[in-house]
Amino acid sequence: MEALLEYAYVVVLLPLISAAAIAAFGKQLPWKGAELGIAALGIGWLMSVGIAWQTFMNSPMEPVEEFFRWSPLGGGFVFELGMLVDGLTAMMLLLVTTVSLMVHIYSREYMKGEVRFTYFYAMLSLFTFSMLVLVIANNLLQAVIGWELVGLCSFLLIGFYWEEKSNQDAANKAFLTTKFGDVGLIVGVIVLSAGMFGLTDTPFNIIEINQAATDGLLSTSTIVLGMLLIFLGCISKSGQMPLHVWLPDAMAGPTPVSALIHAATMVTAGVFLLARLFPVLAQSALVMGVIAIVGVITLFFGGLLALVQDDLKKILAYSTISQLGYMVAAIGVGGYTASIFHLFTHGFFKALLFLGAGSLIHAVHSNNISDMGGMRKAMPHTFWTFIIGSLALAGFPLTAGFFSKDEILIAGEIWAGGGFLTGNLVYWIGLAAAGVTTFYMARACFLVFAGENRSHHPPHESGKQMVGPLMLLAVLSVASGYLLSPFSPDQPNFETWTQTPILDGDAVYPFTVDETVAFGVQGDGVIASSGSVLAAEAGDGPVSVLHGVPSWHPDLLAIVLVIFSLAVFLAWRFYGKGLPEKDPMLQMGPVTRALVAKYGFDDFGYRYIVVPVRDVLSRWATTSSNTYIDGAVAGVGKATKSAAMATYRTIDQKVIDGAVNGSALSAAWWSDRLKRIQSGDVQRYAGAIVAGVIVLVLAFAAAR
Amino acid sequence: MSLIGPLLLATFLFCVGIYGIIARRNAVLVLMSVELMLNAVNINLVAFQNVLFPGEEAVSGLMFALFIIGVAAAEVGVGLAIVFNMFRNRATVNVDDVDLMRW
Amino acid sequence: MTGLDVVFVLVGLLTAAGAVLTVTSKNLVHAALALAVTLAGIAGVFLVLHADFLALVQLVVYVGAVAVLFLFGLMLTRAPIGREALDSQNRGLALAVSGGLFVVLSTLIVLAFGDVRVDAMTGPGIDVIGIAIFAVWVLPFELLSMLLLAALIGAIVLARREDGESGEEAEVTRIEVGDPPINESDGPPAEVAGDGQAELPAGSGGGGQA
Amino acid sequence: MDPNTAGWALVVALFLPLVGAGLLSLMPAAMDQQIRRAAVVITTVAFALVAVITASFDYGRSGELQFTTDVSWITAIDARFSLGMDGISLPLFFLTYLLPVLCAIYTTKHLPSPGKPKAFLGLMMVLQTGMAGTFVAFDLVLFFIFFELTLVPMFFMIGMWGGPRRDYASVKFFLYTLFGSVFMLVAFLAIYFQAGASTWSIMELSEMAPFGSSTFQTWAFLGVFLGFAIKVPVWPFHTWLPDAHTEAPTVGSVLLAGVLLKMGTYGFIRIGLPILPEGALRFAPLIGVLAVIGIVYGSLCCLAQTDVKRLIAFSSVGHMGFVMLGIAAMNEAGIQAALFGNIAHGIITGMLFFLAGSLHERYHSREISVIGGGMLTKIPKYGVMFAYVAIASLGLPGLAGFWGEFTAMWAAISPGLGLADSYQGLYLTLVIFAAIGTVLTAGYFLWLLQRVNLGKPPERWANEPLDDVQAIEWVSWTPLLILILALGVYPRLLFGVQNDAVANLVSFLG
Repeated sequence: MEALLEYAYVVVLLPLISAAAIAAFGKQLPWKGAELGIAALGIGWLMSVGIAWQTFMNSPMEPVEEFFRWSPLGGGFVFELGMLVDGLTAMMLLLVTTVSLMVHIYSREYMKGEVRFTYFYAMLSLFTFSMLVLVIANNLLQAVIGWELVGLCSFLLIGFYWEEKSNQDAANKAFLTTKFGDVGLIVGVIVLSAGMFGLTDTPFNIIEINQAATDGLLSTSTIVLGMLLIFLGCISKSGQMPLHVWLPDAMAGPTPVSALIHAATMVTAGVFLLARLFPVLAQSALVMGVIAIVGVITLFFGGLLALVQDDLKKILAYSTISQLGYMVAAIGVGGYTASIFHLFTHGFFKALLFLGAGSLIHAVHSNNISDMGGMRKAMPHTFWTFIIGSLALAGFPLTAGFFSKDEILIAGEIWAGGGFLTGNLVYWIGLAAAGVTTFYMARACFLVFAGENRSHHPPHESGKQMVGPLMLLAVLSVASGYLLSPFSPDQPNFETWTQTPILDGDAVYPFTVDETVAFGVQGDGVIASSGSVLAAEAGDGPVSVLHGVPSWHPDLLAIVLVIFSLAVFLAWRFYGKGLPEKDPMLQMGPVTRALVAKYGFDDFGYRYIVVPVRDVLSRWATTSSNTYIDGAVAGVGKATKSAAMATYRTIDQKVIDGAVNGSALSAAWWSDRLKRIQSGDVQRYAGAIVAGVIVLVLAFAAAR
Repeated sequence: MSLIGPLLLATFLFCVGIYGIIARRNAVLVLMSVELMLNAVNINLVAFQNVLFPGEEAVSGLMFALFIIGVAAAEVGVGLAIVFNMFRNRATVNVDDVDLMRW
Repeated sequence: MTGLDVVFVLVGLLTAAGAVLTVTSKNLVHAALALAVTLAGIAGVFLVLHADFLALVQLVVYVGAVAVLFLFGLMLTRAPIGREALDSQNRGLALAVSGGLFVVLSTLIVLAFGDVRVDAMTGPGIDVIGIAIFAVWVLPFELLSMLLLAALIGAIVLARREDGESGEEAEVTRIEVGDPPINESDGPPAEVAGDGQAELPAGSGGGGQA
Repeated sequence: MDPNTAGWALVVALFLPLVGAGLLSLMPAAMDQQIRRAAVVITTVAFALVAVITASFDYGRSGELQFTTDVSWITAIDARFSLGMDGISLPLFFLTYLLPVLCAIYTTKHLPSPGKPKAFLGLMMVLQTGMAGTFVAFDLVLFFIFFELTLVPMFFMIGMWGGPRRDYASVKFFLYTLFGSVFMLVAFLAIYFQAGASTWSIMELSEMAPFGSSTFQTWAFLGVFLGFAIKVPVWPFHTWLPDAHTEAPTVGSVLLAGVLLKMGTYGFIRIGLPILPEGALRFAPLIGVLAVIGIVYGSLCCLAQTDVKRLIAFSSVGHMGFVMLGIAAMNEAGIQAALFGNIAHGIITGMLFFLAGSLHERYHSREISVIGGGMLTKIPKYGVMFAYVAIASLGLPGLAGFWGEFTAMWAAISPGLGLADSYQGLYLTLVIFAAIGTVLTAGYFLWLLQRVNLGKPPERWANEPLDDVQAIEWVSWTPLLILILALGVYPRLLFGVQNDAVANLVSFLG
């Protein structure tokens, strides 16, 4: 088993081999290439399980790092191609291969009959490879490579139905929006590596960068600038506000793609990278503050957007944005474990939800929940698994989502206890957004499964190849949470698994009160430097991002339960009996009219809590997202185009080119005048020569 | 005797030659003017031979003058041939009629 | 003021007068004769400067050969006679630059060499010159002979008529000043016609071919 | 073949195309096909010899000159016939022999009017000798002669086989580049006299440097800069490029983008930097700024283009901007990046021009609106190839374009020779704008792909029989397609070869 870690790169290479093989001769195979992808991922999945087991049982363990000195880059620096296997990598390997395998199996039935079936499988495998390159990277440059390849694959898969203009636009939008973030990522990586010059000849090495940061060898400006720029990359890739706009549009791709890319794996790349560089970003309160605030904004406003959607996939897309906001916010409040734990569990249940949605769409040939209804009887397996996924997403107690989301909220609470306002923000807004999440998921579930069938096709349950993955993912959506739950406080658990030795040192969070006050993220009081509240709250040893043995938090449990019940209840009120004549989510009247329109005690909460949230904030959020932020992106595009046109027409063609032509013309003008000197009269020439001689003679005489 | 006598005479002949070259239309006359200039130079060379190598074995000045006479003879031969050719082709020996080199 | 000076002044004046006459004479033959006088005068100047051998060469080559050559040239070119025919419009320019140059040069010469004397001595003997030519200067001398040979051949080639070419034809085919260049497309047929005329006696078959 | 003694091999390889051009000219013009085949044979033989040279090159000493020839040539001005090759020259030299083979193969089937393969291929081989000589000449006079030798054949290639505005484009190309060369020649003379009027040897001058006053360095570098910057071309000297590329025949465009532009950046690296280090240092920030303006500006211009070939030509401006940014960094990594970017751009853009040429042959137009989309449906292999090369050009990791761009930005963040102290902020800004340039690059390439590749073919083409990639095109394109991937996956192929040579060169900078 020990040797398995040394061969972790095989997991990465398998999908690459299968992608190439599918592209080369997939069409000749009986399953059109699907079997190659499934086989490669199956082997990779088995290996990942082995690796995960190995790292989990031995946790906390030293990371295994192996690399080639792949190429010199000049100046004595070297680009390594290598792998870094620790708990975090193993966790991601497990997550990516699991979801990818499920999607591979599922797609065989879902995509049956598609013209580009083989191409689809090649792309799926290629995508998996790209993501694994990023995950296993031992250096930031390799991570950037994986990151960009992931972006390309996502472009190819979103634009899978490229005959339609809207799909092309969605693909371009996704690629370009994330590419814009990549500017930040690339420059950030460059800045960080520049900080490593003189310390090492492998300036991109993640472990060395982390070590240098915690040893205080990197200057503050390097850390702040580098990490903020890298965070810009995460904002775009992980769908944080305001660069989330591409994610809902990306639902134009086939549903399995949405499950694989836009829910479970690709969008988590940003969070993963933040986790990888956590020791670096933890050096600056400013960076953490910015991350936390962006995360909080996203988790809340992103979730609101889902309220008014009719397209099931878009509801899920917005929920993804919101959940990613949780993860990012958790990083920003020091909840390293909480963040990646949520990433882990979210990957399973969001994949489950998307695949479930795919199953539904496959059955009714429509994405809209208004075209569904009553699916509970027709599609029992889909129904149960979808409900489990929804419960996990909503954070219902004892599901995986509950444990991981609570970790985040507790991390916020601890951080707040350290005196940072962002901790409070994460805690309370996180709670509120959990309610929103519950509500829209409940709305979707009710509209889809309850009431009468509104579709134009007789619904039918999907086949085994689709239901099988749903079942497995449903199990994981519940079970994965118990890796870090109060039921099993013993080690090893998820925390020890993903812990790296560097995180256990004293050097994390070196910033002092003065600094944090200056950054304006300090709340009332207590320091976080070398003593303390963090430790006191966590109840163990030195300052750490880890908070020790998981324990019950009855107060939080109570609040969560209340919010959950409230949201589900509200959703049931609106949608429990099928699609209402006028969907309240779509009746965006002013607040006063809504007040008048509702009666009774139940309406009180509706009036004072739901209506402002639903009718004002959500609309505002939708509008701002679609009109302003989206419009700004489009506007920048248009402005760029017109600027390009203008630049080309005026500056390039007239001014610059004009200057070039002008010099030629003036030469011609002068030559036309000067040529008259060439009269052809030799005697005049002779006279001119003699005159010149006279002048020269005089000049030389004068010089004497 | 004074050196400036021959020198001034040479200068005068040279300048008269220049005048002839510029002022005369007939190509043969232009050639004659060229001969004047060459001879002016010869006078100079001989005069300086006397100044620089009085009674010595070195005869560079005379040698140069001799060579110039030889070259001048060749030049007259070729020059007149060119004039004949020009006359045959264009029925004129006027240099200002031959202005193919103008723009 | 020695006797030599007096002789030099006389010879010099003769030479200068001949030169002026050469470039101002209205009659071509007079100009050529004036040139001969000038060249002879220069031979005299050489004598005064103790260059006896050179003076002889001057007489033989210039007065004997070159001047006659010029006379032949004048005869063969049937040049018209008269001031307008002989002088171009550049007389003013010519006078200005030649006069200017003379003033400048003579001033400089007087300033530089005003006090240098050439005292009486004997020039190098013919034996010295002979040794110099065939010992020290033999290579340039041989090159000069090559040059003369080349000039001889060149003059013959230039002055000789093309086969079958007569004076009248030459006048017809000459290129007038300002004529457009012959059109390329017309080139080949004209050549063919020319060749035909060259091969056949004029007037016999040329018309038929054309 | 011993790289220390086999200088003859380099000489033979260098003049083989010239001799080949002479042989071609002896063949009767009527033997159309035979001429084309003979050209393939000649270029292949030359390439085979260069392949042997490449194989026997001593990579352990890639920093030193190998295959040297150094004989007296024009003694009156101390010019020597001095050839050699180090790790910097080798890849460019190799490319100079690879591309003509592919071009000759391509020409066996495709030659624009007025035909005349003898003249066309002969010119191409003369051009080849000129380009190859530029990369191995180690004497300034010899370098200059080879550098200028390329102008004439390219002028005729554009002027005779070009598009409708070929006269304008060829004259513009010729005059513009010649204009720069004049200043370069003056600068060379100034260098020669300033260094004691005893040698033109690039290596000796580099070792002597820095010499002359600070004023001399500035003016001499300005001259060298003008000569090379127009060739590269650096913004704002780029306007000849789109015209030349648009009008040039396909093979001309390929060689122009593939090798000819590289002579400019090679000159900067081989001559400008080591011989005039102080001048280069003074100009570096300016070069950096112009480079980045070129990147952003070129990309903006691309967005406005409607002609595929012109778009690709403008993209060259942007890509060469990255190369110049690497040079402006004045450190080892920067020069590595510039050289890598050079080769990568040569392969990728050369390939794009091949594709644009074939596009024109299929659709008889290069207007995006005329093509109207749907290539992936209509001619799928061609469409995939086009997408592959376009994506390589926009700098996707794993393909050749990435390394030049990323490494250039990476190098520019900490420029060498003390620039980091005085211009830190400027260079950071440059890097950020260069990175934004990559987004714009991605933008116009994706937009281009969307308009020509995706969607359904318009009606006028729907029933038109259009050839997918033909056999001859496969043969001439496959090597480039493989190189794009190979360099992207294994950058050591270039970085490793150049490493010692670049380190050696940077040591001259002080």
